[in-house]
This record gives sequence, C-alpha cells and structure tokens, in this order.
Amino acid sequence: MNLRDPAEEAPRAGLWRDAGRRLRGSRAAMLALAVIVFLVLLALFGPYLNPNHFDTIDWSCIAMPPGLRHAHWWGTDRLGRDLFVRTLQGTRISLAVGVIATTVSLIVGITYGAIAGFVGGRVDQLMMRLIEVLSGLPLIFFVILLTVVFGRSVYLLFMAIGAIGWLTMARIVRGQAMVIRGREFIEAAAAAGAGPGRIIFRHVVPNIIGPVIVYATLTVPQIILFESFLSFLGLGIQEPQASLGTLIASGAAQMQSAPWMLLVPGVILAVLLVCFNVLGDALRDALDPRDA
Amino acid sequence: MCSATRCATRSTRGTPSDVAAILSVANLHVTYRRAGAHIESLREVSLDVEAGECVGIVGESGSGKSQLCLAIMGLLPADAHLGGSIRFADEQWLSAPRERLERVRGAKLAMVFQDPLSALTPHLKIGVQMGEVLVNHRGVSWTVARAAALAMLSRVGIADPARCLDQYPHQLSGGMRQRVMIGMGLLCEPQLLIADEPTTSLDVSVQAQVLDLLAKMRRDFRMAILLVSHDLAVVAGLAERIIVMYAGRVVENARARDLFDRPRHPYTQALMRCAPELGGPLLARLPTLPGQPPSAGERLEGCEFAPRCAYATEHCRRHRPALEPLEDGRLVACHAARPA
Amino acid sequence: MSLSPPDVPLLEVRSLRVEFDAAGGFLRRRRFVAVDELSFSLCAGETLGLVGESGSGKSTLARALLRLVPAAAGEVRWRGENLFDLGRRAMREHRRAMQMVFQDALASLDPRMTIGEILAEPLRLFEPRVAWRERCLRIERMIERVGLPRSTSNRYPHELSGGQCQRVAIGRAMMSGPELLICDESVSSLDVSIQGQIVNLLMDLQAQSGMAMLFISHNLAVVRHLSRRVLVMYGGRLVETAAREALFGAPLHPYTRDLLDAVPSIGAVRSSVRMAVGEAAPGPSQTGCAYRWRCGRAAPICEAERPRLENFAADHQVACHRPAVLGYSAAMNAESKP
Amino acid sequence: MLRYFILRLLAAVPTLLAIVTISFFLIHAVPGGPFDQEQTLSTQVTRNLDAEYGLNQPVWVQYTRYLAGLMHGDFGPSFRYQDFSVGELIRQGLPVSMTLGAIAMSLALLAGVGIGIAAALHRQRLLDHAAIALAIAGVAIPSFVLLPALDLFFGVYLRWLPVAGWEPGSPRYFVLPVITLCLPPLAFIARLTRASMIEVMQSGYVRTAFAKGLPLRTIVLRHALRPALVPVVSYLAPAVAMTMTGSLVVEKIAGLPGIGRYLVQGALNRDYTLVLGMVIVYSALLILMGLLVDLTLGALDPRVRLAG
Repeated sequence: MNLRDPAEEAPRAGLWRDAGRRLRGSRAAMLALAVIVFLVLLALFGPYLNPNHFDTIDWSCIAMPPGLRHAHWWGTDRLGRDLFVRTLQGTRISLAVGVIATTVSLIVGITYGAIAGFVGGRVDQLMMRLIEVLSGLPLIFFVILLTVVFGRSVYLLFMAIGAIGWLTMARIVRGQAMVIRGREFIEAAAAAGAGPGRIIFRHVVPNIIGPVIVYATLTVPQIILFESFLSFLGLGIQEPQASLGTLIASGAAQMQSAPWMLLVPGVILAVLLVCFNVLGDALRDALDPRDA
Repeated sequence: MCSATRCATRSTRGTPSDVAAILSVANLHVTYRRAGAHIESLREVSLDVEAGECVGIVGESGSGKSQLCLAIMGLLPADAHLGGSIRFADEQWLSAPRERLERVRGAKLAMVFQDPLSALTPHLKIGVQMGEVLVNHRGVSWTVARAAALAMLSRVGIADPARCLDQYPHQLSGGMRQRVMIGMGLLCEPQLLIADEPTTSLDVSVQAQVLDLLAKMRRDFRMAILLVSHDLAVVAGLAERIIVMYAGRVVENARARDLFDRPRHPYTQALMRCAPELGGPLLARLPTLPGQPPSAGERLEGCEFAPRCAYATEHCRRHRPALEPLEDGRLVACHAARPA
Repeated sequence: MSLSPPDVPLLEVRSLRVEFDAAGGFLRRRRFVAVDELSFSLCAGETLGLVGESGSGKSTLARALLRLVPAAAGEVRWRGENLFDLGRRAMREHRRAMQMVFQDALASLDPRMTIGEILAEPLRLFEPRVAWRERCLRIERMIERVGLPRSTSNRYPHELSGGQCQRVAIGRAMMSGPELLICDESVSSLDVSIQGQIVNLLMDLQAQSGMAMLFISHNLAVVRHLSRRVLVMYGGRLVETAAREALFGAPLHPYTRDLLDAVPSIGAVRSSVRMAVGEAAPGPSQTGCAYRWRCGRAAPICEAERPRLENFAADHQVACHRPAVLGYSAAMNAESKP
Repeated sequence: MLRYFILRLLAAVPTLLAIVTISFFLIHAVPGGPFDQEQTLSTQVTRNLDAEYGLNQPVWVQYTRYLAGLMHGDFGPSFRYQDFSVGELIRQGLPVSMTLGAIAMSLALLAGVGIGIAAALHRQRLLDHAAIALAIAGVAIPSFVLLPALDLFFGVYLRWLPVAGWEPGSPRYFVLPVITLCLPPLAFIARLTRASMIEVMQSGYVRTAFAKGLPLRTIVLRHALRPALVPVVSYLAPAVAMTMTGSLVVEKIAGLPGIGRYLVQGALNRDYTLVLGMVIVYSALLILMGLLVDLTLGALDPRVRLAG
C-alpha cells in the first residue's frame, strides 16, 4: 500500500534531516564529535590499558615526568600515582557528572518552562517571579549547602546541581513555548478542535526540542567546568578518587616543580570543553533554518 | 525609434549608442552556488530604461524581479555570481569600484523597498535617516539637510512634516512610511528610482495614494522609474513599457498599451486572464493557469513555461525560444508568437 | 434577487464586541476595541464576503466567531445556540462543524508533521474510533479531492509550494465535514495564477458539500466572484452590508466607494483618488463616524453622532449620515442586468 | 522615566526580601553551626557563644532580629572573623573585587564587541575563524587553569609580572587576574555580538542604508550597532553582578584581598551573617544591573516601552 499510517512514523521533520546533513558537512563539528567519542572510549577502557591502578602508590616513581619509556606514560604525581589512569578516571567522573546533571536540569527545565510558557497569564507571572528570585541567589551558595547535605554521594550531589541548574533551561523553554504559542499553526490546531494537552505534546514540544537539545549540548561542558571548579575548591570528589578538577587543583599547586601535573588534566579538560562547545555551536547553526 | 528594438539590437554589442538610455542591462546572469547546486536566479536578462521613462516589471514570486533590482543596485549577497553587463549613466556598473557605487547609490540611483517598516532603521528618527542622505552625498550640514528633509516630507504629502521628522518609523502608518521611503529616495533628485513592490504591503486605498504620489514625483523630478510588481494592474496606470518575467527570464517586453491590447506571450495572456477585474463579467469559475512555476535550481531544456503552456509543442520543450522582436517592435520569447 | 433567510440561520452574530489590552497604559489598563456592535447572520450553504482594510477587525472577528479570542460582549449563535455559553469541551465538539483556513498556509501547518499526519489530526480528534485503514483511505481521498499528488502525504509542509500548502490547509479543514468554512485572507498571499486555482477549489468543494462560507479578503474582485452577500468593515464596525449586485453596482457608504475606486485596474487608467492625506488610525473612535477623517462627504453631524447601521433598501444596510443615494436605482438596474 | 526607575526600585524590595528569607532559612536548615568545628571549645563554651550570638533562640526569632538589624543597615557580626562585623568585611573587600571586576568587564565589553563586529564583517574568513577560536577558548579554559598558566609564563619564566600578591596603588598586580577574569565574558560577548551583527547586517534597514550609498563605517556604527548590542546588554546584568562580587578562584590564586572567598568560606563555616551579607550584596547588584540593562534596552530601541 502506498500510504503508510502517518502515526507509525516518528516526527522526523525535514528540518532534522537538513540539520543532520549540515552537521555532517561541518568539518569542525565532526572532528569535535570524533574527539569526544575517542575521549569517552578512552575514559571507559583506557585505564585497563595501563597496568597501574588509580590509587596505587608507586614509591619508585614520585613526581615522574611523562614519557613512554616507563609505565607511567603521562607521568606521576607527588605520591607516585599514575597520571594516565588518574586522568582518565577523572575524565570518566567528569563526563558522568556532566551527563547526569544535564539530564536532571533538562527534565525539570522542560516541565517548568513548558507549563509557564504555554499556560501563560498569572501562572506564568508567578513561576517567572520564582525563577527571578532563585537566580538572584548565587548558585555557589546552594551548591555549598548541598555538598554539606549530599557530600557522601557524588552522583546524588550532581543530580542536585542539575536540579538547580535548570533555571536557564526553563527560561529558554518558556521563551520558545511562548514563541510557538503565537505561531499560526498552533492557532490552526486550536481552531481545528485540538485540546490544550494535544497542542502541548503534539505541536509545541516537538517544535521546541531543537533549541533545547542545543542548549543541553552546551550545558554538559558548563557542568563539567562547574564540577572541576568545585573539586578545585575541595568541595567535589574526595581523595583518593579524582576528577579533572581535583587533579588540576593539585597540579596548580605544583606548577613550578612539576608542570605536567597541571598540564595533563588541564589539556584534557580544555579539549573536552572545546569539543563540546564546538559541537553545540555547530548544532545550533545546523538547526537554524535561516542560515541555509 | 522604439526603445524595445533598440534594446534588442544593442544587447549583443553592449556599447552605448544612445545617451538617452540611463540604464542598460544586457544579458545579465545571476547564479548562486548553494548546497552543491547551481541556482540561477536571473538568466539572459536584457532591458533598457530611458531617461524619464517608467518601466514596469511584472512577474510572479520567484520570477527574479527583486533579484534584478538588487543586481542593478549592486546589493546582491556576496555569494552571487554575476555575468553580463549593467550600464548606468553610461558607466559600466558591474565592475565599478565600491567607492564609486557608494557615491552613485542614493544620489543618482535610489530604491524604494517593499516593506517600509523593515526597510527603515527602527532606532533612528526619520529626520536622521533622511538627513544622512544629504549629509553623505552633498556634504551639507545637518541643519541644511534637516530643512531639505522637511521640505521633501511636505512634497510627498506628509501632513505634519516637522513632527514626522522627530518620529520613529514604528510611530507612522504604513502609507506614511512608504511616503517617507519615497521622499528619502528623491532627496538627491535621482535619475532612476527603483520601486520594488512599493505597494504590496499596503491596503488598496493607501496603494492608490502611493501610486499617485509616484506618478506626481516622476513628473516633478523628471526621473525614470523602474516599477516592480506582481500585479499587472498596479503598473498599468504608470508604466509606459512593461517587461514580463518568468523563471528568471524576460518573456515579453512591450509598450504598455500594446501589451494590454494584445499580449503575445502565453504567460502574459494567462496573467491578464487570471487577475479578476472588478468590472469584468461574473464567471462561474475563475480562469486559472494550471501547474506551478519551476522551482529555483530546476533547469529545463526548452522553454521554462512549456509545462504550463496550452500551446506548447514538442519543439517548445526541446528548444528554448530567444527573446526576439516582433513586427510591432515588442520583444517576445515564444515560438508560437513569432510569425511563421 | 434577494435572499430570504430561513427561520433559524446557521450562524447569527449579535452586537459582538472584542477588546484587547492596548500596549502601554501605566496603572490603568487601556482597552483597544477591535470589533464593536457587529451583527450579521449567515444561512446554511451561503457565501458571505467580508472586506475591509488591515486593522479593520476582519481577522479578529473570524477568531472571535471560533472563540479563539474572547469576546467582550454580544453573542454568536450557532443554529440558535449561543457559543459563548458552551463549556470548553462542548465548544470543541462544535469545532467539527466550523473550520477555518488561514492566510499564511505554510505558517498554519505544523512544520514537524507530514501532510498525512496533518490531515489525520481532525480524524483523530473527532472520530478517534476510525480504523487506520479507513483513515488512510480517507486521507488519500482528501488529498486527491484538493488536487494534490498522492505522494504528498509523506512530505513536509516546507517541501511544498504556497498554493499546495493552501490546498493542504483546505483539506485539513474539510476532513471533519464542516458546515461553515471561514477563509481568512486565504488567497491573498498567493500569486494570481495560483489564486484562481484555490478560489475554484473552494467553490467546487462548496458545491459538493453544501457548506456555508465566510470569505474574508481585501481583494474586492475575488470577493465579488465568490460571495452572494458582502459585509464591509471599517474601524471594527460594519459600515455597509448588501447583496453583491447592490454593493458593487451602487455602493452607498463613502468608504465602500473609495475602496472600489482605489482598486487598480488594467482596463482603465485610474482616476486620482480623493482620499485625504492624513490617514487617521482606523481604530474605532469614541464618538462620531470613524471614517469622517478620510471621508470626502463628511459634515458636522458625522463628528457629533455615530451613524447606525440602517436599512436603506431590501437587503442593503448602511451606516452613514450622508449615503450616496443619488442614482441608486439606475445603478442597481445596470449592475443586475448582465 | 524617573517614575519608572523608582517603581522598579520599590518592586525590588520584595524580591530582595524573598531572597534574604530563602537564604536565611536554607542556611539555618543545614546541619551544623558556626562553632561546631572548633573542637578545642568545650560544649559549655559553645553553648555560651551560641547564647551570646542568639543562636539558641528559635529560628524565626533570629530571623526577625536579623531583619530588624538590616533595617538599620546592620549586617550583624561575623561569627568567624570575630573582631569584625560583616559590614566591615564587605567594606574592606568590596572595593578590591569591584575594581577588578569593573576593569575586567569594561575590557571584555570593549574588546568583545570589537572582535564580534570584525568577525561578523569578515564572515567565513581568517579573522572570523580566529575570533571563533578565541571565543571557544575563552569559554572552555577554566580560570583555575588559565591563571596558573599565565603566572607560570609571565611570572615565573619571563618574570615580567608578579605571580601573586597585592599592593594598594600598584596596577601590576592586577594585570594577570584581570586578563583571567575578562576572558570568559569577552569570549561570550564576542560570540553574541558576532551572531547578532550577522543577523542585523542582513536586515532590511541595513540594505536600505547600503542603497542610500552610505559608507560601511556609518552603516555599522549608526544603523547596525545599536540593535546588534541588544543581546549583549541583556547578558551583561548577571555577568557584571557575578564578576563584581569577586571570583573566589582568581582572588585565591592571586592572593587578592577581595570578597570572593567570603561566600564560600562563610557557607562552609556556617558564618550565617557573612553569607547573608554576601547574598544581599550579590542580589542587590544583580537587581540594580537588571534595572540598568532595561533602561539601556529602552535607549537602544525606541519601540521598547518601559511599563511598570
């Protein structure tokens, strides 16, 4: 039969196909994606390539510079722990944290923003007031309080951070929902007899998912950076566990005597952040239909 | 001598043989390369505009009218490839340096855009936007420029010109904005005013006023006008010569009276038939032109209009008709229109 | 020929008033009256034309009829039942019978849905129990009915041309078998060659289904072809209503005359228009006739007193203190002859 | 205009009050107190201290007392820096942080807008790619990597500038911290300016300006710049508030006596009054900046109407 049931087909609009094609056409984005995939794989499997364990202390190799002649390819720290394994271990944690917190902020932000933006009126006013008050508070203040409460579990902590980091996401979703609400096809759907639930889930949400995904791609590096920042302050991951932030913090203290301790995790972090940002930017460009 | 024939004979040579033509476009091509495909927005366009003449350009959306205007103004986007020649005031215009373009644009060659709200800078007062034209081209002081702008606003029929000078575009009505646009174009007394769909975004009543204004200004300033519209009726009252475009090509170029009396290209005929007239007979069904115009980037071997043409033959689908003069001096690109 | 309405018209609008919050206004909210004291009725199968310039409240009226914008006062009766009394759910049931086609077809179609999905939506809403095979069949039939190739159902709105999008929008409106179709400037943004196709399609569909139409347009020539009766709006109010022959042959209101005069024509070189230069905002004024600023016939009474819509002849009403009555019957005869 | 300003300031009072209230109860809800970590203190001493600072009373009593103090401009005593009141601590540190932040933000704004415009006008060319690379680097290199790296290079190897420290009146100590502080906002501003400039340059009125024969410089400065700055200005409110209240990392690494550390340390030590004082400074600055931004937006675009 010529005609497939329209319902069986997922909404993969032409826009998405175009965006995918444009994204593939961007060399920078593809390179960034390749590097991210490589780093993820390296973080997952890399530690098994090296005989050392992340908290094993090698007394014979204290503060050894990087080199391929010995087993510590990226050098060791002041305690003789292998930096290759520790850095990858730290990357693993940083990535996990970024993804967890982003997911949580995505869920909270979309729900909150879509309700505020679509319902509008007094509800919207009230909900936005709350966001205004919350963003008047320094984020770090919450986070420090949370570290005290959730200090034991790193992942719980970062779910909590995601639960605070949704403010911007909610604003974006609300703004998009309000734009979409004013579009003629929403009015057409209402005129055709669709109820509010159907309009939100069949018409509004599929149309705002683009900017939301873009923002999510850009949130992951922000959270990774934030985690590093917290760890740098000594609020995040506890020894002997390592994250990129703790490694950089201890490296910064030794930068004169052992600069590689700063450079190795620093470069990995910077590369990771650059790649996420490039990918997010490219995604945003690809999804912008005006930029044909 | 009729301007149409001159255009045909000159387009091949491209040398200025007649000083009366202030604008002379010959064999103009505009191509874009986007997403790997070549998109031709203008193909082999040739036309002349004499000093003081009003030429109407008519065609549906996507026929290349606006592209032509922008090409003449030198305002096409950077990725446009242009071929052929545009001569303005006996000067090769396509290869002119940027400084030269800047000196002539706005002074001898002015343009009025379709949507005056988006064509006026939202954060600048009308006085500044008009005054800067004179300050820039004539080097006069702002006080002088402001006085000239004031005089111009009352000429284009703004009721309270002094107040208008200190207003922002969003505070004016659509008709007033278009009057401001026209006045702004006329400040330096240009030789040619290009009006790209100047009335499309306006109501019928305001449209009539703006068309009247254009006619009056043309008399006052003795300038040539290139009036672009998708509506034959809009150009009918003003233009002496009408050029019909289809799919980036000129398909007919004739004196207005000849064209309306006896349209020769099947597309022109269809356009005239399709536009319902207030005074016309009441019909059970409106006359239509079947099919769709070719999309951008689509390249046909023969005549672009053949798929929608009632008279199309196999010959039409194979060979593209050239724009050639008929006995009465008009130019038509159609195999069927040519005398056997 | 005069149309004698049956006892209960399909749609009856009584002194409808729509207001919006005006921009600005500091502590006190200012209200902008978009539609005021508007009354008319529409019979089953009839086509009513509605003309007026932008800002005259045409689109607001259309949206108020479908309760897409709230009305401040008045009532809209559908087969005698006031729509404003209905609950949301009951209103949604009624939408099945009254559908709308918008001006910008592309914008009125959800960009993330295929044409098939768009056409399926009314069926899902109003006949959720239809089996999908049957649903596909009906979508396929509708696609053919509005003159699109079958393959269209798997494509997205942005892949279609303006005329094709408008066909889809009309198809969507027709899916639920409406008794009233409101066309809000549905052909205005289309090229002339496509305009005729869409108008003919609408006329064909109406002939097949017997639905009524409210055809809103600023294009007088198209309205003249489609509608048997025409309403003219200015500043949110009706200024003239008449049967087609009377309105186009012997317009009474100065605004209607100016509007007709302003239409450019290929045939005649247009006479210069006499409209005043300072265009007052076409919003309703508090007192007097809203058109007096632009009216060539304005007199002191026009400023003092607002004219009411009054019967002038059978099926011809006008809201003007000084209507152009001279030679009315002669003009009427001339127009109704051919 | 003045009326709008005053109304907005009045509207800020409840917002600020809500922020103070939330913060107050949040920090009191967290387990632990200011004197818990001092293991040298006996329970009796701790109890006495609690009594002295009123910490043994119900939270809402403490709350009303704190608010009453605030009414008189009294932020209360610091629990940790026991010889100082919170007001004194902020008065001492704020000028350092604000000077640093103000210099950094001005630099970021000037350079960012300039780079953004240049990149937009040279789209897809070398200058543009370089600007994008800088923008991404600015966002991606954390300050706690950048500042040590700069210290290492300019301080340790080249010995041009001091690695850390602070000497009133000597701008040499400011250079590296300012560079570190201004890079992220600079990068962001450049990126925002570039994007909006590209969009504005494609708008109808810029095309009109070209059609009028205006030179490019006039078009950019007179017609395009103001609308292109709208997103930049909107971004400035949180960025300025954030930067002016001091960066903990930069001040810590560079050893500057700003207020950046107080928030974090205060929260860690349950120095209730210090934290609340910092929250008030931060949110007041944020609200004030928000108001200034709205006024600027009104000046940038006459269509924006300021309504209470």
